[in-house]
Amino acid sequence: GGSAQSSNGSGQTVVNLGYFPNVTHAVAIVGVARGTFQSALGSNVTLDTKTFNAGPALIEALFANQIDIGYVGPNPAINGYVKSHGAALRIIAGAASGGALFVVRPGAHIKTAADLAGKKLATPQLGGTQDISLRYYLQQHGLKTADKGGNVQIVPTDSANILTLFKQGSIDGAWVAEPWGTRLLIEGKGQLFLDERSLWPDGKFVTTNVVVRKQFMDQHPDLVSKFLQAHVATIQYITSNSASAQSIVNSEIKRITGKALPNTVIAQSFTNLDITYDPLVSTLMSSADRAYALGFLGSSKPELSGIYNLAPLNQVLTSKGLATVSGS
Amino acid sequence: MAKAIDIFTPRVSRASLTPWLRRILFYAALFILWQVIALSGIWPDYLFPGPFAVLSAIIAGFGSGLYLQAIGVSLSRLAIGYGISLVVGLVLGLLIGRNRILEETVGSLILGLQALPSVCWLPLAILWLGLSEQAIIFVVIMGALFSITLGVDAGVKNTNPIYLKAARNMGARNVALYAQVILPAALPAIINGLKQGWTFAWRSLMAGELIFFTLSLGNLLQTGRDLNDASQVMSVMVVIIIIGVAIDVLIFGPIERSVRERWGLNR
Amino acid sequence: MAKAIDIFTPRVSRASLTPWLRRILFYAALFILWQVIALSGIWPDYLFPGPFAVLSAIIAGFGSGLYLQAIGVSLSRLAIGYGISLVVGLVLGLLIGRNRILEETVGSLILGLQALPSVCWLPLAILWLGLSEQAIIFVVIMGALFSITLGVDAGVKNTNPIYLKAARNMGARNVALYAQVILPAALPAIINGLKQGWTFAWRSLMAGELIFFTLSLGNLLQTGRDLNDASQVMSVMVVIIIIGVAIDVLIFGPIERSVRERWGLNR
Amino acid sequence: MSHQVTLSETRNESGSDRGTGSFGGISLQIENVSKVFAGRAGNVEALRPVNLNVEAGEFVTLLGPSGCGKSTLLSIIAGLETATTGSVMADTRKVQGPGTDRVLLFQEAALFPWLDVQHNIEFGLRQLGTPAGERRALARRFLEMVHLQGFERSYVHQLSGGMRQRVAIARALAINPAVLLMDEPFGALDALTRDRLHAELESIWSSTRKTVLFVTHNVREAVALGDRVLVFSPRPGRIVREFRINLPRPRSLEDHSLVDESAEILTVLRDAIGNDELEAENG
Amino acid sequence: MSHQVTLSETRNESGSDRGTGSFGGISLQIENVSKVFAGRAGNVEALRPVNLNVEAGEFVTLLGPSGCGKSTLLSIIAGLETATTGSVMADTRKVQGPGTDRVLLFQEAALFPWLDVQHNIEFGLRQLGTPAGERRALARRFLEMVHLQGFERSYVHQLSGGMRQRVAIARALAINPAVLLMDEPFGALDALTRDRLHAELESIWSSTRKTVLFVTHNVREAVALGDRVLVFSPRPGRIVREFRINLPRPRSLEDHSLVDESAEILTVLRDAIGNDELEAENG
Ligand SMILES: Nc1ncnc2c1ncn2[C@@H]1O[C@H](COP(=O)(O)OP(=O)(O)OP(=O)(O)O)[C@@H](O)[C@H]1O
Ligand SMILES: Nc1ncnc2c1ncn2[C@@H]1O[C@H](COP(=O)(O)OP(=O)(O)OP(=O)(O)O)[C@@H](O)[C@H]1O
Ligand SMILES: [Mg+2]
Ligand SMILES: [Mg+2]
Repeated sequence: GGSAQSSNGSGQTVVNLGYFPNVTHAVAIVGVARGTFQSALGSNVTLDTKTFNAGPALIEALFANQIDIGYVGPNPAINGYVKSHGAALRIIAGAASGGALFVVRPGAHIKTAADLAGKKLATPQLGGTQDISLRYYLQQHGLKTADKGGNVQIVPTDSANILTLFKQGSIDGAWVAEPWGTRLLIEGKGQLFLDERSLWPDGKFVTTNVVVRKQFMDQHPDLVSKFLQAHVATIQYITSNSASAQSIVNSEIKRITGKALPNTVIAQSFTNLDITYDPLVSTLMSSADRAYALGFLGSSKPELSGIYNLAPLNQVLTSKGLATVSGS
Repeated sequence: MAKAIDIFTPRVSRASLTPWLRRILFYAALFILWQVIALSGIWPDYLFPGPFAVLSAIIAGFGSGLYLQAIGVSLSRLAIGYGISLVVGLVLGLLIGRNRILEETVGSLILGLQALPSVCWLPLAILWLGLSEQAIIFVVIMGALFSITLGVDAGVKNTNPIYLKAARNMGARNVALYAQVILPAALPAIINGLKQGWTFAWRSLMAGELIFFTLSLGNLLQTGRDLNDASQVMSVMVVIIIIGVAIDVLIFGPIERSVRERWGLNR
Repeated sequence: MAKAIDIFTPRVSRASLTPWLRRILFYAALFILWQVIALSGIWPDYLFPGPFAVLSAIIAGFGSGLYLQAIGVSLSRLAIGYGISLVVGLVLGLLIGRNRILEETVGSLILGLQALPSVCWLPLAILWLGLSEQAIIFVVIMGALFSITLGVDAGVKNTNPIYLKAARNMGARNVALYAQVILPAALPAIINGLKQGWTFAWRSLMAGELIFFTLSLGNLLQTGRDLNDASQVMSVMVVIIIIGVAIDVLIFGPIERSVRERWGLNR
Repeated sequence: MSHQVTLSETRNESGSDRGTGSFGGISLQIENVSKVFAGRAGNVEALRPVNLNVEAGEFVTLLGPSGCGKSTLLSIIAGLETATTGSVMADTRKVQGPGTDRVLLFQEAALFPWLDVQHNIEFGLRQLGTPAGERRALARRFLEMVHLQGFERSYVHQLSGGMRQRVAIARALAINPAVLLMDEPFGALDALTRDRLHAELESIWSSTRKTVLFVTHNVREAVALGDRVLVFSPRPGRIVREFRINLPRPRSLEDHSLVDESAEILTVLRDAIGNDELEAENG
Repeated sequence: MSHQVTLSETRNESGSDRGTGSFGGISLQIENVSKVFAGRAGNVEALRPVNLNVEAGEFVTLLGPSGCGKSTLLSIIAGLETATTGSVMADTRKVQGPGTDRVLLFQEAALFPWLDVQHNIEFGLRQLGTPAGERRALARRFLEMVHLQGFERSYVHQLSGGMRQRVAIARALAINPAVLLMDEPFGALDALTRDRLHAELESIWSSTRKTVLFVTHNVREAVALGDRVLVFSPRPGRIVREFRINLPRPRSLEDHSLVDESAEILTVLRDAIGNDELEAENG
């Protein structure tokens, strides 16, 4: 593997990139597959990629100087920032928005929020993005969860289990991220209750961020800029070549995991998702606020003001003649 | 004939103090070493927290009542799952150890089954038992059962055949033969199988408790990982180790010592 | 004196055929049972695939070269990790088994350490060894090492002390004492420790291979789970079980038999 | 083979109906029993076909060189080892496995290390379903017989070699079987203890009329205890001579006619072994 | 205590410098050695303080009732068991642990089940660093001595009781120690084999002048082999009588003066034990 100090024996600088073989990480997948990152970084830089199946593992590796740049969801990014007291990482861009669906079982007869009373609902992880969204949504609609004395039961269990339970009829609905939302709809024959995008202003909320190891950013600001150029270029490519991007994503998933997803799942997931470099700062902040209000982020409100460093991104955007993104 | 037993020399009870002293010194040394490494700053504290950070996490965990509750939940699952594994594993091991046909068929599968990671059993647990306590306990059983079976089987097979001959010669048969001869003859070896099974049970419990979220050590550990909270991960690790050491000192240790005492294996 | 050895009766080689027949019948019966359950429709096939679905997943896996490659990668990690655990575990177990101070200090920790699930070691593996093969192997070692140590320790402690006395009486000391007496005397019991360690190594490997994605059995299993692909999960399970059975039949079985033959423990 | 097997045909072939009382011995018919052990590098022939009829209530002692198959023969009679050829009939039933009518007192004491002395002695009684109180009383009686009072709660490793042998004797006698198969039971005992146990054994035997097969290396012991003394050849073992001992009981080891008879048997024994060796060296 | 310990003070107290040759025996001074075993329900006093000086090259035989502490004493001299009180000096050095100058032949054969007969015999030689070829030759010689040719590759469980004992004898003799501590080595052997091994042992002893301590229950054996015969009391063991045997060697077990001497010792033995018991019953 690549080494911490980003330099291998032959004087080559190494950039360690981490991401998941997952549709929400389409930018990383396509950028790597098309060689966009490598060519932007230049020939005296080696791009070393590592793929993970969960955010905490990626943050762990970043903490251990094994990852320089990574694609992760907002929750692991916040945790990494908070736990390291701001020392370990910065968010430097967004990568995806949306892609979270609340799917219900037809037999459960859930038409309105009020119908959720007395139901059993699943989320992929206690205190995770979808879990917070569901709990906030219930709160907004005057429903109480079982652990707070109410009658809505929330079962946090991993996404694969959710699909099994959904098929079995053991749960009435689930708030999950892509591609699981689509799989619940297709394989689980579920009904879309709501697309989380409908709850956010402009239908946008952050799903994937680009984080960078703080130390790496301080040492190699130039490489970070070059990487972001490629990042933005890849996003432009995906938005204008959706079909080929989808097939690249699926063949990369197959290459990495040994197993491709059904093309329909990929295609439908893509429509539920927006690929964007905008980190949608305000949505991350309000999601964090909600999590805190629900009692998930500890006893004192986390200080997240320094988590972003969007200057390099805005520089790149400016140089490309694009609108800059907002830091708040 | 003179009386066989007298009280010629006083029993030495002082000797049992030194081991404890040594143990305490050892753990103190470990603690200090840990602290030195933590202070050296080789690794940032959010990756490798020092003992005081972990200690305060433990104290906070117990203070809030969270840990005690989690330990209670986890230990009770462990007790049920391990208890069932113990009984079934003993019977299965005794049978496989003595019956050639069972050995050649079921016995040949055991090593392969035991090698399966707990995650393999999760989907089946959910399928068969739903999101329930039973599903978690099922995973614990699938973790410990075959390990105990392996241990009992080996213990039975390695027993000196003279005991069996002597017992059959004196009319021991069937259940009596198993309960009064095969089992006690293999006991010193079986205890090791029980210890191995115990550690398997723990590991499987930690996997099984991830089937769905309930307050438990498995989920505290997982939450710690999910939140990249190294102190919480380490504090759960320390709790598991302490429970392991306590079980060894309070249960397995005395049983081993008393068995070895009988057999004359204690030095 | 008459010659001690003659060839009065022919050796029976036919006897070794029947066990195989029994085994084949047993596995055939399992296969049929599985198929019957699958066909009965109690559980939908996407949750509980039948043997043919799994078989075709296996054939597809091997056909694409994926499985063979993954097995190669996983087995080589296992071999290295288990090999290291074996050597270190043997030495550690022998020392703890014989040295009271080591037993009271390090020995008291072993059961607790072995109970720690592999996920606990993942962060430390990454911290100390990076995202590397070594990190995965480290996890395997932390899985198998203490199990082997436990087994060796128990084997040593349960050895009849007369052998040790006889050996010391004849001048055996230090390394010779360990290599020529303590180890072979405990061997029948140690082999069980090695089997337990082997299954721990597998389970830990499956966890360790999740540190990062590489083509391996661990990731095939995880991918199967992540994709809710029951046939893939089961096909990896079957592969693991087959490897386990093969190792038992090809390696542990013959060693056990030859050791028991010497000791006169075979019935 | 220069020495013919000279079995004196004085047996009561129909003696199997005798001793049907709860204590009485039973007859044994050993027909053509041979034993070959399969080994790694070939087979070891332990017993050449042995034919032997033992009357119910008879006391037969077995003498023979080390390794000639005496223990193997007792094991086969006990049903713990299967014969390569031939069969053993106990009373009128074929021996298929162990039974409490035939109890073997092993050459090595074979006590259970997980039980204390008391429970070792009680073991056989427990299998027979003897009530606990009676078991305890019986165990106490036999413990006293072998002079081990005070060691009830000791474990095997806390006993001396001779003490272990005595516990094993007590354990076997407590079962009170019809046939006692004793493999060098007094080998590790001092002269005095042995004398006493000779007397005890003889009194038990004379009052219960058990059938006893008794292996020993002590020729005078064989003569003192046996109705018949059988002498085995070196391995592969077969019976080369048989002596009927008609001395009056109780016999003393120091008795002159006993010493003379013993000396005679010893000569035969030496001769048999010596000749056999010569043969082996020549052939 | 009515019987006084009547040790005849005929020892050569300064004999420890004798026999410094490579084969020669060494002297042993056993001073005040006692042993108490701590048990579950109390302690067992195995040996009352024993005092005994053995000259270099002396052959001392030990007689005593079962369980009187003979094996315990040999173990202490071998350095395998620690004395509760007292000390043992071998030559001029205090015994602190086992050493190849003193080899104990255990009462139970204590062979290694994981080694075949050949390697069992070679074990001690291997520890001494004897080259493989020489080891093999020596093992072969001692195997022949105990008449076990052909069983080189057999494992322990494939041997009869007497054969095991003989392998153990070969294993101990192969080491060729200065002091041989033999615990009932011939107990499970037939008369003939025993006679032969007596002769072998005596010839080894007379050519190498080893110091031998030899435990037996056979009084005539004790007299036939020993320069001195020590008689122990019942447990707790102490030396109650000592006999110096001045019969010419080689001695035969059937020799008349030997038989007479044996009878005398037997009487003493009986007396000692009997009286002791009487005391226990009265006290
Ligand atoms: N399990 C076995 N496997 C192979 N050979 C065996 C086995 N048991 C006994 N033998 C062989 O059979 C022969 C007879 O053994 P057995 O124990 O019957 O002799 P024995 O007459 O009782 O001798 P001893 O007086 O020394 O006890 C010996 O040569 C021995 O090596
Ligand atoms: N490890 C032990 N623990 C407790 N008591 C023991 C132990 N070893 C021996 N003893 C006791 O010490 C006494 C002497 O035993 P020892 O073996 O020395 O007798 P011995 O003279 O060799 O007898 P034998 O002629 O029967 O072999 C016995 O009463 C025995 O019970
Ligand atoms: Mg025998
Ligand atoms: Mg003894």
